[in-house]
Amino acid sequence: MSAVKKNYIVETIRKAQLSELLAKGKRLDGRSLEQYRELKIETQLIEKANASARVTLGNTQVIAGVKIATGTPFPDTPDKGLLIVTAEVLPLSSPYAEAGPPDEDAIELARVVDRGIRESEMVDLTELCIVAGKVVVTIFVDVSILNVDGNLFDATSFAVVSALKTAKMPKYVPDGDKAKATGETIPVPVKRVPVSVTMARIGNVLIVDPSIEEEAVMDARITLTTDDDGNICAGQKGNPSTFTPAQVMAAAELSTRKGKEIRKQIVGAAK
Amino acid sequence: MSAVKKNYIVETIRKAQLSELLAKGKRLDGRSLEQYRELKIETQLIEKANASARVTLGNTQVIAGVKIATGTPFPDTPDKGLLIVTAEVLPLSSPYAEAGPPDEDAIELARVVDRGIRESEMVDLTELCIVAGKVVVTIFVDVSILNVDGNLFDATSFAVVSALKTAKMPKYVPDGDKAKATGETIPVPVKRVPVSVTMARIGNVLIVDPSIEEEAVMDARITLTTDDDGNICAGQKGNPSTFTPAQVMAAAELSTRKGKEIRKQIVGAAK
Amino acid sequence: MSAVKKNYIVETIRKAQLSELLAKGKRLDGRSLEQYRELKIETQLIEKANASARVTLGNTQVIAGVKIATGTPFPDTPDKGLLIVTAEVLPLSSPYAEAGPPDEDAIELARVVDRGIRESEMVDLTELCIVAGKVVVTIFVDVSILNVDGNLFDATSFAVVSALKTAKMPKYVPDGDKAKATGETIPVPVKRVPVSVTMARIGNVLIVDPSIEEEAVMDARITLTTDDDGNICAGQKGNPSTFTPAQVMAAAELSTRKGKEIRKQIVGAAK
Amino acid sequence: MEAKRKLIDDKGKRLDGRTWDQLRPVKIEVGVLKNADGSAFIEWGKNKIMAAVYGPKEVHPKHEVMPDRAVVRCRYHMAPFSVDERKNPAPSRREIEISKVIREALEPALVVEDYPRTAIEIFVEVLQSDGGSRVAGITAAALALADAGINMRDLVCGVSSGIVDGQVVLDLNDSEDKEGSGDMPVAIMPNLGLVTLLQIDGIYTPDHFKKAFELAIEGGKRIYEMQRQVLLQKYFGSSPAESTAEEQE
Amino acid sequence: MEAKRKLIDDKGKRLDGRTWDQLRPVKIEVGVLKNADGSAFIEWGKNKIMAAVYGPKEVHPKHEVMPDRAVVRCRYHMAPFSVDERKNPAPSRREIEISKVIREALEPALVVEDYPRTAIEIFVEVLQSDGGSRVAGITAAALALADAGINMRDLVCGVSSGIVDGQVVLDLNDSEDKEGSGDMPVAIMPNLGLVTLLQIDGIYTPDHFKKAFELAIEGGKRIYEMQRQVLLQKYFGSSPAESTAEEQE
Amino acid sequence: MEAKRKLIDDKGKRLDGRTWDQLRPVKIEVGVLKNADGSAFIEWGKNKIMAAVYGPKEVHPKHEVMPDRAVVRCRYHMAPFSVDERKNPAPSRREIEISKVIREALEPALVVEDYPRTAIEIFVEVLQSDGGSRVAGITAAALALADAGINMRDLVCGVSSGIVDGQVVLDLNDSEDKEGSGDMPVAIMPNLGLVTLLQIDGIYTPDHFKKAFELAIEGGKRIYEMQRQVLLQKYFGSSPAESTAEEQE
Repeated sequence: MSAVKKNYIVETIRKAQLSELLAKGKRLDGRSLEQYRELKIETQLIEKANASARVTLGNTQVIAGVKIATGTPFPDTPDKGLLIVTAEVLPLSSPYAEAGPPDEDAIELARVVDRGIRESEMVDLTELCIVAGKVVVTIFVDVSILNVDGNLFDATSFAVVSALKTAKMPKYVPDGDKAKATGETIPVPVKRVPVSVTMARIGNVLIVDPSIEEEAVMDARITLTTDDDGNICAGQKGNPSTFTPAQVMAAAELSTRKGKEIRKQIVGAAK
Repeated sequence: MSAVKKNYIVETIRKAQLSELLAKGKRLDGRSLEQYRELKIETQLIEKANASARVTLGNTQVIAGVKIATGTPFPDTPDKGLLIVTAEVLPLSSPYAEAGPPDEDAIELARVVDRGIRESEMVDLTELCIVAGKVVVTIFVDVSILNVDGNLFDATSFAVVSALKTAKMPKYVPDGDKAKATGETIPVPVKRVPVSVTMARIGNVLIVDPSIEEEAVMDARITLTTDDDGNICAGQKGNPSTFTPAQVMAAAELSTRKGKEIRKQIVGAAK
Repeated sequence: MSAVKKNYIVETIRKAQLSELLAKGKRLDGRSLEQYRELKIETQLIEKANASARVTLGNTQVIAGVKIATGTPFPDTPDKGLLIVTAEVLPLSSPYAEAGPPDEDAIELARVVDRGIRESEMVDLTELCIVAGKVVVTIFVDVSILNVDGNLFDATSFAVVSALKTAKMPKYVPDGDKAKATGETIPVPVKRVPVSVTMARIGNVLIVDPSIEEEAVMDARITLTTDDDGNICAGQKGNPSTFTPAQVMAAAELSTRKGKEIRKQIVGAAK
Repeated sequence: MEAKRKLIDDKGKRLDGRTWDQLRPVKIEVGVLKNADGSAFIEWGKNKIMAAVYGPKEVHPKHEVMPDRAVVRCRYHMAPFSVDERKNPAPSRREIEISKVIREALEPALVVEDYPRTAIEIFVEVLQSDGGSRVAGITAAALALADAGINMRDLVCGVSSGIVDGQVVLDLNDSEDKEGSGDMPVAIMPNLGLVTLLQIDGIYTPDHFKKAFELAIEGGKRIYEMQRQVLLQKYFGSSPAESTAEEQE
Repeated sequence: MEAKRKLIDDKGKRLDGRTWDQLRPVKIEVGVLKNADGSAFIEWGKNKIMAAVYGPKEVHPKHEVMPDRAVVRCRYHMAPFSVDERKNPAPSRREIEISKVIREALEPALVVEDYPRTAIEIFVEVLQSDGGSRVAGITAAALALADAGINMRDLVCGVSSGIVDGQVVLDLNDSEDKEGSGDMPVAIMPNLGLVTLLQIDGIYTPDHFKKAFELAIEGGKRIYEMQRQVLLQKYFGSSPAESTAEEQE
Repeated sequence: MEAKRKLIDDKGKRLDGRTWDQLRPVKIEVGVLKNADGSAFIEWGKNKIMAAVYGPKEVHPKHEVMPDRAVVRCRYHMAPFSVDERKNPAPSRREIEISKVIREALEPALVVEDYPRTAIEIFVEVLQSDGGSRVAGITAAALALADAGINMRDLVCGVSSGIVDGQVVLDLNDSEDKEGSGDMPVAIMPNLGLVTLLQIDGIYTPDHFKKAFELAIEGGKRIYEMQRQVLLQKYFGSSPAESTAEEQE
């Protein structure tokens, strides 16, 4: 994020040190190349939200809150509810973060996480239709980044998915052209559990879950989201650098593999 | 306001000079500690507004205009009209004021004045309901600060209260779910006359109606608003400094006493 | 526009050189005082728009696009459609243009062009009324400035007028309080062809269609728009300088004369 | 749709009783704000406008400094309560354009070369708006500049002319501006005989154009006479500082 | 329109079972964020608030540097999911005002002269909001400042009092704040006996005012005792870093 | 709700008559804007996109200067009339994200070390939008960079592939993008064989993913051939400057 300020000399030294280690299959913090940092998922912290989840990934800490209301559908999808994901890198999360409207990094973060969820068809938006073209259920998932320590993409995605998986919403029925709440509460119609896996290329080596030190020296980044069936449903290459086609295919395979492991943890936490 | 730029050396000398005077119960401009500057209130200057008032307090000059229309009530107060107070410290009012959206000082000013009026229940908002939950009377009171010379809080409050006290509005009756103007004009339902009294602590001395020179060196500020019955209905401590509990209690007593005097002047001007 | 950055020394030399030439009735690029640069008008480039026109005036290049929809009329003109002109000086158009909301130059540009069209009654806005007070046709004409080389006022105006002259819109009929499209397409009701003529005063000489070099040294600018009958229907003096009354009258005569020539070209291009 | 009402009656009287070439009442006070370096308050018809000037003063931001002259800035702004429907306090596109044309109307009169590396800031605050607020604002701002002691080549004064019920008239009020068929605000430097602001709206035959333009210039000179009186009374007069000029026709 | 519900029952119990002078449960952790120089997380009733401090650090923009002291900045912000209706993430006028009063409540405790030419930045992020979020935020932020090692004259702690069903009560929750007739947040430097924040809403007779003000000060001292325990446990205690203080009454 | 229409017919023809691996018509002109240091105009299907480059130029604001390389900036923007419903001219979140990925797709090709302490600015203005506007923009912008004489390691070219009616297809148009089940824009440096942009939307089995990715790379190489022809004709050809390449399949 904007929360990473570059210092070229330190970076060059760091990168040499890191590359040496990586050549031996090791990382600064002792992890293997394909190992995530410790992942902790806590749900139902915010009673006033329809759902919430705090994700701690190493020292990266984010919290997602879900708010559900009724709204008007988009004209080109009159029979679908709305799902809106936002992310704010709070100024308390890093010495380099600044208050103000989201910058391009925060916008990319929210949009990539949103696409992973939307394209996987995690939430059946047609079940959120109350009166086609008139009123639908609107789900806001807002994420506050509390501490930046690398890999905000995955931490944010895990928080959003975990929150949605536990979210309850009022049951609405049509009342003419409007919505009426029945008083009942039902789960949000979750069909799948997409998992975001972010990888960094440093030299010729691909690692998962880059820490902030690794992000500072990485060449390129790739985030791939996979669904329960091992399909790829969203992806984004980042950073002003490149991948070989073979690296992309390796990343695809790696994301599917790691995705399976993490999905179990998310599903476990959402119980 | 932002309109006060600090110069430390000048300030220190000024403060010493002022403190010496204050110890003798005197002020730079010859006033006693509990004395306001000359207060002038003119109403009905702006024919296109539903009411208006220009307040001159020493060299501080502000003008308030009232505009009344119909609007939609807030969901949590479906049977109450809306009263919205804004303040703009115009760039022509001071060499330090700048054009642009209101800064934290202007926002605090408008909100403190607004609370004084709202909490005193000066205007009976339930009488502004036309059709509950659908349409209510909306009263905008916008204040333009024309010349900054200290104690904007009181000058602004006096202008808003004086304008509201003289405001006339169209009479509306329900017409289905909408409002229909009958053509008649009625007064805004004013029940009380809240009076804001702003005091400054300089050293151990409490003074009322600080001038801009006094504001530049004051330690802490407190604004207390009292109603016709001598109750305190709003208050705000300002500045990065402190009061002893005894000073707060003294300020409460002083605000009630000065409030009575000024109320007479406001009521007189509104005739 | 903001796209002109001044360099005083270069300007002074340039101005001396230019004034010498102008005294002989000549211009830097070989034109006569009352001669426009080559004008090229292309229409129907943007299939997704209701109309479009690209105008090339020397090296100045602008493109206008028309979008038509239904909207709500203004309360004080319930029986008139809306016509909204905007202009954006794209950052790719000049080394001095900057991305961001329109500055005072871009706002003046759009408003002067808009007035030329509105005041000439080019489009009969009453024919755009569908249900008085409820729903009317709204015409947006957005202009993107692609290359700045002087006289944006005329290039923009020619593009807007040419686009409107070729614009087709859906036919709407009332459907209760709403609009229903019949499926037919009809021309926008164009009644006149206003032509903007911009002149610059450099010393005592009046020239038409100033290039960017001429704008950099000109004293004052005047834009006059005339209609098919030779009436003046809009005007704007620009730049912090002056005209004598006689110069204004000469400009009025010149604008009518040049307006006739250019009107033929616009009408020709719109066929 | 509905028939337009007549704005000039059979006897040539306008809605407010004026003849075609008569100005509305004008009242001007100079030096009305304490903090500003110069200020003036004008009431012109229903217009109530405060103008103030700060400067010459330091330029912020620094990169806008001009080495050989003063930077001139201008803000024309309408109070939320100045018009019939409450106005959003944020500057509209109209206010931004008018700020620019007012600046360009006043700057020719300022000897900006006398104040290199400084800024001169002009504020025009419309407390109540009627027809012709921009020319009223220019008229007041020119006095505020003089009151601030800025070196000037001439005063600047202005008035609108226009077309109402097919006739050329002077100094349109709000209804005439909105319901008439042409509005032409003009500002001049009266002693130098130069036009510093000209805007034209509406449809003018060449003949109407000439007549309206000349009428506005002539009217501007009458406004100048009032400006002159106000300054004389303020700086040399026996009457108090808040001396006023009321038009007598 | 509709009859107001009773907020205090016949036995003097409030909706959440508390007596008139009882605090809601409070739980505090210090040092919870890795990047911040100091941080604290407070749960107070349903309030869940994260406070963090960065500084002393370089001042940006440079022209805001103060030669003889630190600049203190504060941002109070509510997460979109922190309230019943989703909140727009852009700062509201209310958040801007509260940011200011929190800064002015904390700054008196900071020895800003010890840090010339630097900035101290205080962030209060409300993850869930209940009555009294500003005093809870001040209480947490004071601990974050201490955790950051900033020199302080005293801690700052706060609590609201108010009027509910005609009675003076301590520490209003959300319903009491909204449905009650008075809310008075107060912050103090407990050892110095000085008031650093005071806001008053509602209608207070002189007698009620005195009683409510004194109750808030007395309640503030109880909050201070919890702050002290948390710091003791964090820096000298045997219990782990995330030691907490739970109120026992 | 409603049944989806078929996007590929029984004979394997797409709505616009293309086969699964066929590109839409592409037409490119280089050097079309006078002020820009480099420019290119591309028509690709219904896309009409202007790209322009300014630089190397001075960096503003100064604190963004990089001592050992050029700063690269990029703005992707859509004209209000470029889409079916008029678009607000302010940059949307989508445009901000695409500006970033385009910059990151082009920067690897630039020898930024050759231009320390400067800025290179890339503008992509979509005058009419169709499927694949970001890859069309990258293709045009790479030519504008070459036209500006910026040192480059390779050109950059791009094309989308995707899934339509369960089949992998090349170069989705607007309907295929919106109604299909997957869209994968890819940009490459064709001579170096490196991927500089990759975005994936939709659901891809591992097999579909491989096939679509390889198809996009192969398609990119065909786009590169057109870029090469345009540059050859522009700089060495006998045909006029506005030489064009029209795809022949």
